[in-house]
Amino acid sequence: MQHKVIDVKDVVIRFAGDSGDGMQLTGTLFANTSAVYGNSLSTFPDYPAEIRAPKGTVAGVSGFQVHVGSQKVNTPGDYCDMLVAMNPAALKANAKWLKRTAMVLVNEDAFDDAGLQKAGFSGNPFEELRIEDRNIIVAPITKLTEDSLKDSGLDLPSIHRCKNMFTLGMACYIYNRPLDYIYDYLESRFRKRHPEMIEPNRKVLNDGFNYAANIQAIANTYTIEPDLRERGIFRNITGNQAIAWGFIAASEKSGLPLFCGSYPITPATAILEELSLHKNLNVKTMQTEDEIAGICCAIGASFAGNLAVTTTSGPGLSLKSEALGLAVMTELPLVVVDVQRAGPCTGMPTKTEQTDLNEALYGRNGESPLVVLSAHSPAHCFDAAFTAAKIALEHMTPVVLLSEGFLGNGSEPWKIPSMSDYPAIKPRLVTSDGSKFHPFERDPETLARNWAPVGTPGMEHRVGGLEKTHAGVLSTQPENHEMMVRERAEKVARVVADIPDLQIDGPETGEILLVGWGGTFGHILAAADTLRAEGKTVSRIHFDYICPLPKNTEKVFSGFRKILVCELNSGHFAGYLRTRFPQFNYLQCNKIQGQAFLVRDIVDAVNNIL
Amino acid sequence: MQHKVIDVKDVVIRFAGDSGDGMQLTGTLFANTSAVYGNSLSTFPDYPAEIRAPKGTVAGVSGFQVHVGSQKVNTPGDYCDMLVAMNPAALKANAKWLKRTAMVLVNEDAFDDAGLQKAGFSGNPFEELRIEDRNIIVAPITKLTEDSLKDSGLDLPSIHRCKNMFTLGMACYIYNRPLDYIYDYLESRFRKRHPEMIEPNRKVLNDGFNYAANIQAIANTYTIEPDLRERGIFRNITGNQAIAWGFIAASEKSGLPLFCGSYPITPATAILEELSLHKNLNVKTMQTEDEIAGICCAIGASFAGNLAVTTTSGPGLSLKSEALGLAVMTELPLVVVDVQRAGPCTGMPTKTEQTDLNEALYGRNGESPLVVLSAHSPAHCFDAAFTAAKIALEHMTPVVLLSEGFLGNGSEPWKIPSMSDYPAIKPRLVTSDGSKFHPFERDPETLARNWAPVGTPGMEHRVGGLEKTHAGVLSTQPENHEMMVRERAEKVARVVADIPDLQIDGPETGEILLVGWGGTFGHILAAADTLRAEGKTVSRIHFDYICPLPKNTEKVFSGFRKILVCELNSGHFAGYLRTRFPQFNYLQCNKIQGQAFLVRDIVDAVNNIL
Amino acid sequence: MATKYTVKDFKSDQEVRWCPGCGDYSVLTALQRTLPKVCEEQGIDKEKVVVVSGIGCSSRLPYYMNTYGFHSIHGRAMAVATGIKVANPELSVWQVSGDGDALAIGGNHFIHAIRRNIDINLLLFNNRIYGMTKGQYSPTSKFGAVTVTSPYGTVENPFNPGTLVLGSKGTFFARSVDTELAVSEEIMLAASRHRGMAVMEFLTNCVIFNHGTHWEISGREVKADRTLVLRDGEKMIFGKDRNKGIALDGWKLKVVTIGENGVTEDDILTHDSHADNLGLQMMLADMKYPDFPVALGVIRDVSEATYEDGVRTQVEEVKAKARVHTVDELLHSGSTWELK
Amino acid sequence: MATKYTVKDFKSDQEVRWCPGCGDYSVLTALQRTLPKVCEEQGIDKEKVVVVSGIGCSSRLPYYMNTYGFHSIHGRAMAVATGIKVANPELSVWQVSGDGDALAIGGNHFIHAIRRNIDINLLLFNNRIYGMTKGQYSPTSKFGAVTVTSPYGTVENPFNPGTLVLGSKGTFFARSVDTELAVSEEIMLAASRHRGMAVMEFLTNCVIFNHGTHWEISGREVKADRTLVLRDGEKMIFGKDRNKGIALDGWKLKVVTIGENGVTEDDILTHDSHADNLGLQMMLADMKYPDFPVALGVIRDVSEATYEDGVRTQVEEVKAKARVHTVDELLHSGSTWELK
Ligand SMILES: Cc1ncc(C[n+]2csc(CCOP(=O)(O)OP(=O)(O)O)c2C)c(N)n1
Ligand SMILES: Cc1ncc(C[n+]2csc(CCOP(=O)(O)OP(=O)(O)O)c2C)c(N)n1
Ligand code: SF4
Ligand code: SF4
Ligand SMILES: [Mg+2]
Ligand SMILES: [Mg+2]
Repeated sequence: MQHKVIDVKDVVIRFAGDSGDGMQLTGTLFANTSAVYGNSLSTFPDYPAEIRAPKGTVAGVSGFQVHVGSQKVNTPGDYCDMLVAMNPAALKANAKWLKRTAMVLVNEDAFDDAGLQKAGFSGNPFEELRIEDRNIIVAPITKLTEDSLKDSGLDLPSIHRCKNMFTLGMACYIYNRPLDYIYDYLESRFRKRHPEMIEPNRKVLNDGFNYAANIQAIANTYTIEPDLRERGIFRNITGNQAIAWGFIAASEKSGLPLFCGSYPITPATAILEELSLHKNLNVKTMQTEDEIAGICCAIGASFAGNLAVTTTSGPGLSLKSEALGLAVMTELPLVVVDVQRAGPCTGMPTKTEQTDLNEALYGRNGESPLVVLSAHSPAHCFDAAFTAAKIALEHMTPVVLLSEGFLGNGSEPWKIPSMSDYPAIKPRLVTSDGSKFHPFERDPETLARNWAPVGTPGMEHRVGGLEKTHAGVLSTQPENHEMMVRERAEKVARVVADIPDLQIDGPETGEILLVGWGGTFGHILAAADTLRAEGKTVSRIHFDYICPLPKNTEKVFSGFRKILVCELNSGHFAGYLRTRFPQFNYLQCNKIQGQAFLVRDIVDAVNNIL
Repeated sequence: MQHKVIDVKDVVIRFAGDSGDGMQLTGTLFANTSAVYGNSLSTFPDYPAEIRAPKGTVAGVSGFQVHVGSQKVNTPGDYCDMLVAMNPAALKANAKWLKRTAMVLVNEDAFDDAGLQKAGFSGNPFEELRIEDRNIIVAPITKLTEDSLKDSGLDLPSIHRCKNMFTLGMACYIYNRPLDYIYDYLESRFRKRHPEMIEPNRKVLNDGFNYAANIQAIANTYTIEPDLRERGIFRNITGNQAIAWGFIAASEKSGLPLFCGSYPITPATAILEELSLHKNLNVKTMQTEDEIAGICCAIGASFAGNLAVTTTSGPGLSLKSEALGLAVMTELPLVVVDVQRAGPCTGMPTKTEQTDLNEALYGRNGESPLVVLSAHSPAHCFDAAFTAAKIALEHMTPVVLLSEGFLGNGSEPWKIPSMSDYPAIKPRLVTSDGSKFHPFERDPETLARNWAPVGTPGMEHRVGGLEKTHAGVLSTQPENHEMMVRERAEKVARVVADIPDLQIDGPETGEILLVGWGGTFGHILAAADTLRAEGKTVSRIHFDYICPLPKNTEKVFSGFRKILVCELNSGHFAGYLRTRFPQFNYLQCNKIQGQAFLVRDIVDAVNNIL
Repeated sequence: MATKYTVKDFKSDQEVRWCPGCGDYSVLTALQRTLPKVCEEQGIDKEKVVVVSGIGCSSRLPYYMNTYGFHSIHGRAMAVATGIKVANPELSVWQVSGDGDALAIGGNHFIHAIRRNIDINLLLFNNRIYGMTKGQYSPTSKFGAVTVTSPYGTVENPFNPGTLVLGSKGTFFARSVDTELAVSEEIMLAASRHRGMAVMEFLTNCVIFNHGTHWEISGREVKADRTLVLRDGEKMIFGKDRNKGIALDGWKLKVVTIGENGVTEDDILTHDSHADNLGLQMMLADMKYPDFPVALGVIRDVSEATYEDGVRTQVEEVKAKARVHTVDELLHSGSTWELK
Repeated sequence: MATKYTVKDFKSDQEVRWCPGCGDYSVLTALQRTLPKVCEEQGIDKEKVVVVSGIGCSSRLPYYMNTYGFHSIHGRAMAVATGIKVANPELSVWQVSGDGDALAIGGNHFIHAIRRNIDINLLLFNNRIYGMTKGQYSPTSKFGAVTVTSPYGTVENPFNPGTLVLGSKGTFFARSVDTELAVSEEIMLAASRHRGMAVMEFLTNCVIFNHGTHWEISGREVKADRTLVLRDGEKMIFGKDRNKGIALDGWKLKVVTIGENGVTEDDILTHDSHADNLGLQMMLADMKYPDFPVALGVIRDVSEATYEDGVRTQVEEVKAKARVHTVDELLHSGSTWELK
């Protein structure tokens, strides 16, 4: 048999193993190697719910999927071309994601009786899973790693910890990845604290690479050409990191210190963690006693003139409901980030979902309008956070920014922007002109009020949760209340002036319009591409701005016979659109499994309709 | 001039004075006298926001309006036929509610310079208010009361406290009310603790009555014939009291002890207060440290087998959001009462509104379906609470029952029902059959699960906020999650089987259908009557069941060209209907002033449309 | 460069709307009298003063102060005040809360702010009742209290705010009564000097719903015998005849009478609020009538690092060491690559 | 008529999913070993036992117990447990919470349940870290703790759960370490006998995110010198050589060595958890290494009326006096009138 090198457009690879097997790192290194090589990519880490579920069990499997393409890649991929399974449990948990043509690389040494039993196999695992027909490569990875390092002087546990490098080496051979990036990584990772680990890891990596080159089982290798369109300096970024950085950017652009008051909660915690690393950039973070304190501290910080944010996930958003109403009533700038996870209640904390939209829109007592935005990809989280802060500060309103576990933990290469390309942020700060400050007098155009933080001389005033007049005096006068209710709503509605029009991907009129918001962006885009490749004509829009909706929303909708709203919930956005533009008929494509869409889900839904 | 006795169909009287003037009592006695006489009536207390606002100021005015009719009266009335103003501030605050033909009775002694100034008058108050043309009766009520009691041996403050009885006597003369009920009241009120107060109060009442009979200024008196249709034993009941009693009734019918865990909040506190009086009827009440503890204690009590409720108002409902999700997830029976007040945030606590509907429907993270009911009159609160408890217990679901300040504080005569006319309540309690208990296995028809409270032998199981299988085992399996999400939603949807069809008031098809829910019932009904009296054909439906909606909703809507949804918010119910039945066009009639509708508001809205 | 202020500078144009005779008035007065002194002594400009409250009758106080004010939501004043102080440590932050606001719904923020030792002065208006909502019992209502929600009497122990503060690692606790204006001003001044969280409990009278609840100790006739004003360096002597005092009895306290059983002034304890005597100060805070006089004045006032200082210092240290100073630098920090 | 149970009766069929080496295992074991004794001694049937938890690694415990269990929401276990106990005072209610669950988000319910003295046994797993969310600091993390949310160290004081309990008027507080199974069982049994809220703090090890945090006092080599197991009637003696002890020093405590400076065993304090010695017990609970040994065992166990008894008694009293016994009677009570 002769080795062939086949050029492919894209591949999906899933690394899976025990929580301790280092699969997140392996996947990340493979992804970064590809990124540096110039490929487009999208990744999806799939953690277990437990910190360390029992070794070798299905519950303890940790996975990392990466989709590498020579052209723009939009999702981590539905099914995989190659699965690396470091133990039987990893195979079991992931077999259903194999393409018909997939390659499966397993660590033979882990497939002993004990291992098979822990994963719940009674016989031949490949037969039980009905994947005997796949291209299965069985390699004694543990043993080979031991051999490779027998002279290294390392103890056995340390040697075993290197076996992921063997796997990575094999994967790099199979996909013709250069190893330089990984060498660099090993250097910088170990240089300071464990220089003795550099060489062994390097060696195992190379040995894995060479082993793959030598065995018969691997018939062909693949190349994925670099994407030649994109030029510039890149970095990887997760959604959570991007949100943190977006706020820091808004802080710089507005000239205001950043204050974040939050309580840890999966999958939002990393935003607080990231922010707390950057005190050097005028950032103060407070891990508060609970979510309510988080938002209330932020509101206090806002009253004192900081750019104030609070970050959380579903259950925390619920707890913040009452205080969000306080921000609505006091008309102070505030951004609340909700990195959605599967609910209801505690639900499935490590799983993704879009089921908090209704709560973001409606989850407060009384008439409590506020701005709702969403992020559509890990890198877009940066812009979304920046914009959320800008709107909050310029329109004096709380803003809820919806992200998702899928975005927060997911990462993508990001072409580093220059801050000079970002717009100025102009907080509505005022100083005394000698007259009495009326806190709720409004800008005639935007209806935003002015902001006189505590400490501004001559501007002493009181704010609070009770209804007030423009002058800031308590009032239960019926007409005043009605006026204030309407003004607060109208103020939010007028944010529309700052919102870009929807861009239609595809023709402006036609049979079907695909509609999405948030993290389903890539999947819907890929579905549209797939459908077009199948010869269908579809158009597509994606909403980053949910409340208010872009100006041209109605016009866009009116161009289509069918509107299909795709979302990871029971139809929140579709329901919201019905309340706003009841004249259109909205079809729905929903999934509530704590999982992202498969491109297939959307394609099938469209094909069912057309 | 000769006294004439004029028979009228109905009258609206508003008693207004300083918080300390006893106007709530005066109004209540007038109302009860009329009820006992056989009239139909509706009342509306209008408290100031402060406990004791400064004496004589507009902020400190306390009012009580009563609408008395010889036929069914549905609202407290828009404008009044008679205003009793115990001081200038009371006149000022209420002048706008006078009919053109209204009589105004003022206490001359309070209209001295100091009094006028405190109320902010600079000249003649009647001119300033442009009400010189009304029938103004100026009586030196303070002086007359002093005269009446100068031999009573009471000190001056005690004498002054009797002046409301003088006013009441006058009102009773003018409207030909018998005094017996008031005599009885004075007896029972003072017999035990202050028997020395019975006679003076009686005397002042009579003197007021006689004074009115003797003065020239009162040209005519009025009679309102008793409503001859209704027979039986009656009592007065406020909405809050009725909710408390409805729960006690459900407790008796279900055979379960009642547990109420609540935190005080206006205007819901009286429910907790009322319940805490009735420990004799198997009621336990806990005033918890906050609203979250209130609902969580209730959830705990439910797990232990009690009929569990928690009562609150808007800000408290917000705080309960997360825990409501826990009740959704654990599928435990629970009723949450929200006596709505004007929001957002703290808003205007003593004012009424219907602005929590969206929060009740949508205010939780994740897919959190639950049952939403509403009460439509003070007395209906009894049935609504009973039904809410019945649904919760029989369908194993949390139920949110929406009331309003207007209902909670308002009262109406209520024909006392017999508990034998109420249906049985059958909690889904189970005992062990020896097999392992699977807590989330469902009744095939209703999808309700079974209930094995702690202490049931052999049925040990675990519930909680994480997603589980039918067997009660933790699961993050995508298909299981989707199934459970759908089943929880379907379970709520199937409550529809227990819900009566909508009854149309008026023709089943036509030009316009008036739609309402909650405490706007009487106003919409009265508006429909008014419109019919004007020669228009209108139909009307009222929703007590909001989620799920009654079976025939769609059918009813389809009979009308125009659907006008009337509510005291920005259009929550209309929006909700758009998501459910997007095929219809919903017109809106909204008011957000912290005030009930005027019948006029609705009549005008309809006339604008027709 | 704080100007000299007078009481009037701190009065707003809003009419005070508490019930006539409400104990809250006198605490307001004490605050308005103390702030000019505080500002002068500590060089604070009026616009740096902010009064934060929750919800309740007492929480209406910010409207009556001509300073920045935040009338927040029930129970959350402590958190709002914390955010303000951390955002701008220059500010002089005063919080006003009722016993319900601070200790019922707000209990968690209360103990955490104390633990963090953030420099906020908290005026806790303890009328042992919910005034605003018309007379329900509160977490400080006496055992057995009959109220609208406890028609047959409560069955739960009240908090003693003092022991709760000390148990939460509080660095400052003081107590006064609405009727003791001078003591109130004294403890407010001490609180303003204290760096860190300063809790001041004011025993206030709710004339409408809990009239006279504190009179058994604060009534004009009895107060000399039933209260003890603690002052540093002074003996813990009280009583109409100034002949009673607090002495140590093993590891407990006892009331002794000078001249009886050979007791002399030397046996009486001398107060030291600045010493870190948790056990003793706990016992002093816990003294209850009828066994003991109730302690007024500053019970504990010890010095510890404040939270906002910690935050500020850390930010400065990190800044000093940092190599990244702009967002552009941040974006290019760490691992990047170039595609040409 | 409680049957005799064995450890196995309390083990559920669910696989325990804590990290290998997690300190939580041993507390689970202690509980499973203690419950059969409790049931036998106190005549409790297994179905009367309920374990309630919040959210956190430790809060997964109910799944591993073959009893009724409620894995509620973060911070609210105390409130859920309270509702269960009030609804049915017959039940034996055990609560499990982490330091974050009980003392961060759940702090308010914690202090109020203590104040009410409701009969719940709370197992507080104090690993001084948020385990479940992967290693953020908690309200018991040491000052300066470096964690993912405090990369430059925390700047806030930790709570001492013991002083917080005592400051909240707690009637029972005990402490153990995960490695001291016998002490753990001992305090669980004592807690089960105590009527009212019993808080047991377990110093547990989080091998992943806070490995060894308690070892400076509980390590095999040092524990004899750095911990002191308190037992009623026993002298407070500790140390490898059993020659160190706790003595009174004015109103403070001090460590003394028997045989040095004329110190004899008589100078050493004798423990009495049942005495109402708030000041002393506060100081004992507050003892910290390196100045003092950390106190283990039952520090305070005093008797007071319980909340659920109060509720029950009141209901009975009201029932006994009531003239209204049915809803029909209720509806006709008070003022009614008839229209004929
Ligand atoms: C979230 C929420 N729950 C309840 C209330 C109702 N409420 C307002 S003030 C108050 C308690 C007032 O008591 P306290 O704090 O002691 O203040 P006081 O009126 O006695 O000064 C309550 C329960 C509210 N406004 N918000
Ligand atoms: C309302 C809410 N906020 C935050 C979280 C996230 N969360 C889960 S467990 C936890 C803290 C766990 O720490 P601890 O209570 O000490 O338990 P441990 O894991 O250390 O045993 C947090 C913050 C949540 N589940 N719910
Ligand atoms: S109700 Fe009580 S606390 Fe409130 S203002 Fe009146 S007297 Fe003061
Ligand atoms: S993360 Fe820590 S606390 Fe959680 S199970 Fe693992 S060792 Fe235990
Ligand atoms: Mg109070
Ligand atoms: Mg912990």
